Amino acid sequence: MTSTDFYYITEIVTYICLVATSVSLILLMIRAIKGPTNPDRAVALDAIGINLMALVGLIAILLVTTKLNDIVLLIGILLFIGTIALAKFIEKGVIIDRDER
Amino acid sequence: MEIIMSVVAGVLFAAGIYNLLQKQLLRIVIGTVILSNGAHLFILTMGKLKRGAPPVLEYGISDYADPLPQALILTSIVISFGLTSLLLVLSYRAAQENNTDNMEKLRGNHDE
Amino acid sequence: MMSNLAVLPIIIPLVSGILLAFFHTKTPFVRHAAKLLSVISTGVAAYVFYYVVQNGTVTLETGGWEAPYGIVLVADLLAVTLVLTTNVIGLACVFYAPYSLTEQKERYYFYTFFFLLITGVSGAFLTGDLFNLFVFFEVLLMASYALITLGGEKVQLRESIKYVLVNLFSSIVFVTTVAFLYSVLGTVNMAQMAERVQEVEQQGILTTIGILLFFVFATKAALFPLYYWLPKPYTVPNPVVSAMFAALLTKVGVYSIIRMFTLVFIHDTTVTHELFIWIAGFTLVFGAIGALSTNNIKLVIAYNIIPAVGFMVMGIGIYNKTALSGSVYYMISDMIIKAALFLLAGAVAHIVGTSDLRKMKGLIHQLPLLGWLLFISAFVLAGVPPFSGFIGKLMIMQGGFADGEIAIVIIGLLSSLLILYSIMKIFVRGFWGEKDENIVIDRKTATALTWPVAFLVFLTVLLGIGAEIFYPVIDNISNQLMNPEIYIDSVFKE
Amino acid sequence: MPFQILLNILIAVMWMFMSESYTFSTFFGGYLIGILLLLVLQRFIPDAFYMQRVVKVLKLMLLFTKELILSNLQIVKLVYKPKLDITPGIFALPTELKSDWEITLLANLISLTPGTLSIAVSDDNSLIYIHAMHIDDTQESIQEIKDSFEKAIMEVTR
Amino acid sequence: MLFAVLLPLILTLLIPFLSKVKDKVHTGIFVFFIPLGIFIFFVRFIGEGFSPELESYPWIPSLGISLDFYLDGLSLLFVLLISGIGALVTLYSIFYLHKSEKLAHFYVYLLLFMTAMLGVVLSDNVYVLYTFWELTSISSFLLIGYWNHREGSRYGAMKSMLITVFGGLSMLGAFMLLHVITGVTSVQQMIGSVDLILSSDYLPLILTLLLLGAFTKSAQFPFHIWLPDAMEAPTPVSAYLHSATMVKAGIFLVARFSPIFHGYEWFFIVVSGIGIITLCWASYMAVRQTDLKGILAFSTVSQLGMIMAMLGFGTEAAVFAAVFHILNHATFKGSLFMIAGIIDHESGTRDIRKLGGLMTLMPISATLALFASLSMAGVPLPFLNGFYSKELFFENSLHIGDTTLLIASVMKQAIPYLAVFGSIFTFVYSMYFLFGTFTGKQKLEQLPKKPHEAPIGMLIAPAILVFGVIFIGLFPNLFNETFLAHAAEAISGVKTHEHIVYWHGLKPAFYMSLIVVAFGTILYLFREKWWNIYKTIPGDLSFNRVYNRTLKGLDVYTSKLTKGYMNGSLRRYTALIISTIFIVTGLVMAGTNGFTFKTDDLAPITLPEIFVGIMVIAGAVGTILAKNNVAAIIILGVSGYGQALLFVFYRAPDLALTQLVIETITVALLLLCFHHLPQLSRRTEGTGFRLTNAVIAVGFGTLMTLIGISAHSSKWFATISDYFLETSHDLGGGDNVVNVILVDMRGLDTLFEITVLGIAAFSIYSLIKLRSKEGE
Amino acid sequence: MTGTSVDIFMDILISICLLVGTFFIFSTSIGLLRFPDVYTRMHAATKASTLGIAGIMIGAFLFLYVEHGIFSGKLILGLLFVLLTVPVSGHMISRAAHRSGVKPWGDKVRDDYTEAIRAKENPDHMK
Ligand code: NA
Ligand code: NA
Repeated sequence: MTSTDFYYITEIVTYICLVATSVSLILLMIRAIKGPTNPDRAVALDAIGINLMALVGLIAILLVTTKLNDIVLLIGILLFIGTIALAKFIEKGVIIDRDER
Repeated sequence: MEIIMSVVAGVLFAAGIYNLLQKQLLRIVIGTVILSNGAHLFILTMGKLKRGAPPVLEYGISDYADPLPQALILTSIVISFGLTSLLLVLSYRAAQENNTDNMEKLRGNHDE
Repeated sequence: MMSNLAVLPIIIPLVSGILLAFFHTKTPFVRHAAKLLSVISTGVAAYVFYYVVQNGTVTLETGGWEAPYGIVLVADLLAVTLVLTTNVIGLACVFYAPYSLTEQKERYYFYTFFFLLITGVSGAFLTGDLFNLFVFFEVLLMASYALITLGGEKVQLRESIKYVLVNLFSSIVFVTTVAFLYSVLGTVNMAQMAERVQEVEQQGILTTIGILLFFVFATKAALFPLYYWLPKPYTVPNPVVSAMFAALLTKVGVYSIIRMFTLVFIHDTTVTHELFIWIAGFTLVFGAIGALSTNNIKLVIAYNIIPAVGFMVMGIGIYNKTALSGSVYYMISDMIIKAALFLLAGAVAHIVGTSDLRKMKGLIHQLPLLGWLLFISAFVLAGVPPFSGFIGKLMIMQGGFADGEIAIVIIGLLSSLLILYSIMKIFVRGFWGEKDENIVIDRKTATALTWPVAFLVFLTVLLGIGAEIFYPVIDNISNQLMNPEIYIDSVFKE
Repeated sequence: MPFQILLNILIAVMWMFMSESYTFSTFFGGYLIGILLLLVLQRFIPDAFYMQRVVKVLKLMLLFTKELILSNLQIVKLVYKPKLDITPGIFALPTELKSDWEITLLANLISLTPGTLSIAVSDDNSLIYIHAMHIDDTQESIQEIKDSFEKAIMEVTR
Repeated sequence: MLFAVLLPLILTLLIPFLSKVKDKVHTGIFVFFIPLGIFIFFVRFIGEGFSPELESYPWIPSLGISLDFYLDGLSLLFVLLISGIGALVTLYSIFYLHKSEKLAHFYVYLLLFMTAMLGVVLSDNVYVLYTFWELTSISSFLLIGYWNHREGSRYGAMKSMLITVFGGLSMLGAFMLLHVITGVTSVQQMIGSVDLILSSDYLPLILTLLLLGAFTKSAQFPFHIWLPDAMEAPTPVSAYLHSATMVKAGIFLVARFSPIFHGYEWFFIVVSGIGIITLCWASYMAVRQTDLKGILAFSTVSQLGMIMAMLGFGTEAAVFAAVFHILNHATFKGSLFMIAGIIDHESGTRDIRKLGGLMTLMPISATLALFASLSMAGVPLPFLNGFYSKELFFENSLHIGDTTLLIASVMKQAIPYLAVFGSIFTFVYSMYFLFGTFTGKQKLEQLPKKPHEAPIGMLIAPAILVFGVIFIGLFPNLFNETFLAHAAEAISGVKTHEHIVYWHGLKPAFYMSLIVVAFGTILYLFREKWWNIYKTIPGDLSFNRVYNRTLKGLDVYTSKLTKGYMNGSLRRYTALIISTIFIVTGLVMAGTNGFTFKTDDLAPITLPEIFVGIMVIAGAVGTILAKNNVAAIIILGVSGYGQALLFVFYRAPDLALTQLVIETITVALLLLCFHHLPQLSRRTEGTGFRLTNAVIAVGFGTLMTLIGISAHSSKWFATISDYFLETSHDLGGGDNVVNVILVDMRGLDTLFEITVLGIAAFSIYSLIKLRSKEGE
Repeated sequence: MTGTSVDIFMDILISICLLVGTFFIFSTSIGLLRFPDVYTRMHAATKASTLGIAGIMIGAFLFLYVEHGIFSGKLILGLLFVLLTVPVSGHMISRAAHRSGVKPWGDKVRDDYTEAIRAKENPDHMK
């Protein structure tokens, strides 16, 4: 085995990870849609953000580029700001915003 | 892949339109956001997808993705954002003044 | 002819708008500055018009990037004519505005929005790039959103939201269509599109995209059955805003239809242009019916926009030189007269305090000049000679008869009658009759509001009686429209 | 301490200027040099050398990493256990920590440790409400947290 | 001639100054000299050696519109009528209208009308003819609405305007068709191209459109309904426009175009048919009127019908008779109108039921009325011009040319009987008018004013006209050669030498006249016995009612229809707009085989992107399923993030960055805006609602997908992007091509994109800051 | 060549990092789906995802650095940021959930927090 073969193995592994992560993304999507409460969705959003970061990292491996690093960082920042804002909003929104009827 | 992305964009259009046809202002605004997402996806798809590197020139690489659709989308995204913001504030004010966020109640009289 | 002149009609109002934003709190200054800037802008537009008449189409490759790669501005005769008309109407509106608007609205950037609207409209006329056309559409639409909501009254907010949403939708379809065209033709430059369309063998998809694009413009132009959004929202903002909208916005739609369907999509006119004729027919009928349906004078005028557009599109659908000349002539005439009518209806509503026809009578005793201007306008609209409306309609209908499109011409004639009736109703019910002593007239305001209207109406009379003076220009325009290679050559010369 | 950090960064930036290279690695190198300089000049600086505290922070981080891995494993175990083997509940943890900083840190650390998740802090900062996967082990958890994290934080901050 | 036509127009500009002196001098006195001058100018053309003249001035030559004035016998006849009667009417008006009225308006309108009418009869260019034609309608509208504080005036003005402009527009249609077919705009040149016209497929259409113009203007059945209501105009106007001149414009039009159509049998059928029906119906209806001017109005309609019918007969003799009657009608009807005006002026009413026995109080008027009425009735007396033309009418009704069509032959048989029928009622209403006013019992107590004879000045004009009645009656052949024959020649193309005699011998026409007198007398005497018939005919079937209902219907139904679909519902509007685009574009796509599908140039399909695509879709659809707003917003954000990820996949990092930022801000804004608004409406959509939404949405989405796929499958050209990649570094000075495109190559886009943002910002600011008072 | 063995070692290391990270990320999702209420889900989200993101970020960092000599500090920065913020986010959301009235799942629920709030709102019914 040469390193090139291993290089391909890395690529295959990356690809597998990519697929798994995108599947996981869909699972989270289900949670985001199903809720049933908005905090549930916020949690899902949080996790989706993490998954997005992971995906971009994986794509960066596949494309062998650093041009996506900004995106990773940005997602991290936005995710934090977004979650905090969302949490604040949910907390202050006195109405219990449940789905039942 | 372009076929699939066309379908995705089409579904975005459908979902956007469905929301556009709702009664509640918020849903309508959401509809416009989805619609513009669909449009942007279409623009991207209409260049060729996934060929070459990101269009940032680098020594030794000669194959790049089509930069023009990206530039057009960037322009369009920014414009859409401006529109959405205005629309949001407008809906907020309209709902506030008329004391309803139900567009079906915002019909008005023919002759007034 | 390559010259920076092509960009001036866009830049001057843009700079004006930005400048005026800085001084927005100094209302008296801004008012006068706006008038001055408007005069300058009109002067420049007139010069560019003159220059193009003398020297032929002027193009400008912006940023020095050669066409079709960069954005090219194409000041052909049609574009500069419309730009000039736009500025002239703007001139009338800017003199009308101070008397019609509250100082509050003037303070909140009215003049900025006003100039940016003109920027967008001029840009839309001048650009030779389809995506750039989209951008200019957005500029003018955004300015129009700003103007239509300015003031934030209950009804205004309610109606403008409909206006915004429908236009937003059509903008989204617009940009998507640009993408489709880019995919098929590999370019967004209109001249190159025109060239390439000629070389295409399988044209079905082009026709389809063309129709989609047509609907985008048809929504803006308020054609049947897409005009629903227009009438009501046009009555809610200040009349000066309505006047600008009526004169300019729908016409940008019509202009775009003319441009795209004489330059690019001329490969299958049996489908496209025949469809236009049908649509024009329904537009004429339903628009005229709408105009008869109400007692709100502003709404009557607003509905009248629709059949006028029907006429223009009828000319495009007939697609011969005579009819196109007619469409262009009618468009110019209609821009002016619609602005005049909205200013007029606005003046009446402002002075009387209502736009409900049932609450007016005998106004001729107090507002004789306005009354007679309305009277003349009715005939301009109906296309009665010797006013400008006649010349346009005559050429359109002659073109129609020449091509055997009998039914549409007859519909056109009948709708003219209904249009006349709708305006005459205002004259007879509102202006004739016993003097209403309850109405107290502020002479100064009334006079100030009347002159811009008189100016515009005078122009339409001039356009009619002096048609021979303007005809060579129109003839030249339709000649260019019927021969797209002239446009293409002016973009890719030498 | 902030003064020292600032100084350190300044040194790093100076280093970048001097070596005319503006990359992260140059900065990093400059920073190391700064630490060295500060170490040498320790006694001229009124405050205690901040690296000492950094070491404590590192210790805390190590602890935290260990707990993190453990908690990750635990939660994965719960996730894949065919039967949902949890008895969740909320309990209150009394804490001696006072400043907002400390409390926040503690709350965050709690969240990253196995089976617990901080939900809220009482208004007087004396209690941290914690959601536990196994409410039955409450007492254990409290003790664990107090022994490990609370102590470690106090070491860093006091 | 141009000067003659424009003279009245020029004077209108002076009227405002002239009317300044109205306290001293009646404005009408200045005006009087205009028609008089024109009359004198043209009267010198009368003579045996007259030959047509053409005068041309360019106006809009590019469109074939030029001021061509053509003076032939026909136009001469009309010019003299217009100026002659015009002068008399002006004279009459000086006494009729008091100085306190708005005389400036009145005379401006009147002069406008004179110009218009002269223009109509003199123009050889069809478009100029049309211009003047509409101007007659407009000035007529203004004159009818002269006393516009009266409801009736406004109603009558609008009615006449609508009907005559309708006719005008359809006439314009005919003109345009003629222009397109012949390529010329001159009537005389069109007559030269008669073969082209007669062989055109559009011939029936042209005839219909042209005749609609003529019939509406000349108040032919069933368009006659505007004329009685036009009687709201001041009496001089009725005498002038609505009896002597404007209503004859339709006659003129038919006459003018007769040379083109007279070989076309349908011309005969329609023109004669409508003419004779008009004659019968209007004369029948005239008897029912109670207003003096109403009787005269219907009388005018019926006389116009008679002239029209004769033009339709088309024989040279009939045409001559028509011309002769145009002249005669102007004399007796003009004078009768003026007398009706005098009665109104002096007694304060025109209601014949309140009038009676005025002969003793107004002897001169009564005498004038006597002659004029008897002439109108066609009483066989040798000094009444009306008798001569009536006799010619009967004569010609018996000698209609050969016919080939069945319907034409049937008509040919029926016309003489109808002619007699109409004439009987003509006789009846003439007697009714005359005796009802001047004889019988005086009912002075019912009159607003105490009647007495009119001032002498007011009597001059009718007296002159009655003098004309008698003069022509005594010398019926005086103008034949010099004047009428030229007119007839212009119509029929043949110079006719008709010699009019009082006694023809015992010919059918004579018996017809006898029958008319006999039956007319009987019907008049026993009128009370049969008047009830009007309750069944026309009964409810009045054409006025049709008109009123139509207008009412226009008001009501346009309103109903428009309110029906323009209901202000945004949902309705967008649904309709989107469905239309979907259906039509879909049909076009299907019809042009627009769908193409090629798979040879596609990127490989990879799973992660599909999953992310599914996520984006799920998010978009999820916003619909989400029951609460916050959920919808969150899900929207997720979908937008997914989209950003797609951008990452497809090598668009800049896009992804922008998308992420903007999506986040959008979500935040959405939350913010709707946080401040309580959730007011609960969602209560039914299945139908959702189904409609779904159908439209899915339809449009599918369409866009299909077009997208086809567009992608139809990449026929190299894109211009290659150029950007090649030149970005060297010419654009940057390696990030997207950035170079944005800031340099398409910098204009970016500049205005920023402008859009700027406007949005200012607008948002003013939306938030500037609030109306009413909201608070 | 020694370089090769180092490369192979690095490749394996990277692959392990990625796989481990992905495993934890995937587990997060499963947890989010499986767990019964927002608090328990929060456990999954705050815990498993940290290790997950760490695995992938480190993997990506190593890959770019080792294989291609690209030093992408932003990846590490992003990772650190996430490690710092995830628990904060979790805390914020669960507090919000609790305050907006989401009840914890379970048969025999002990909920000190709710009781404390109740006690504060109605001092009379204090235990
Ligand atoms: Na528009
Ligand atoms: Na055609």
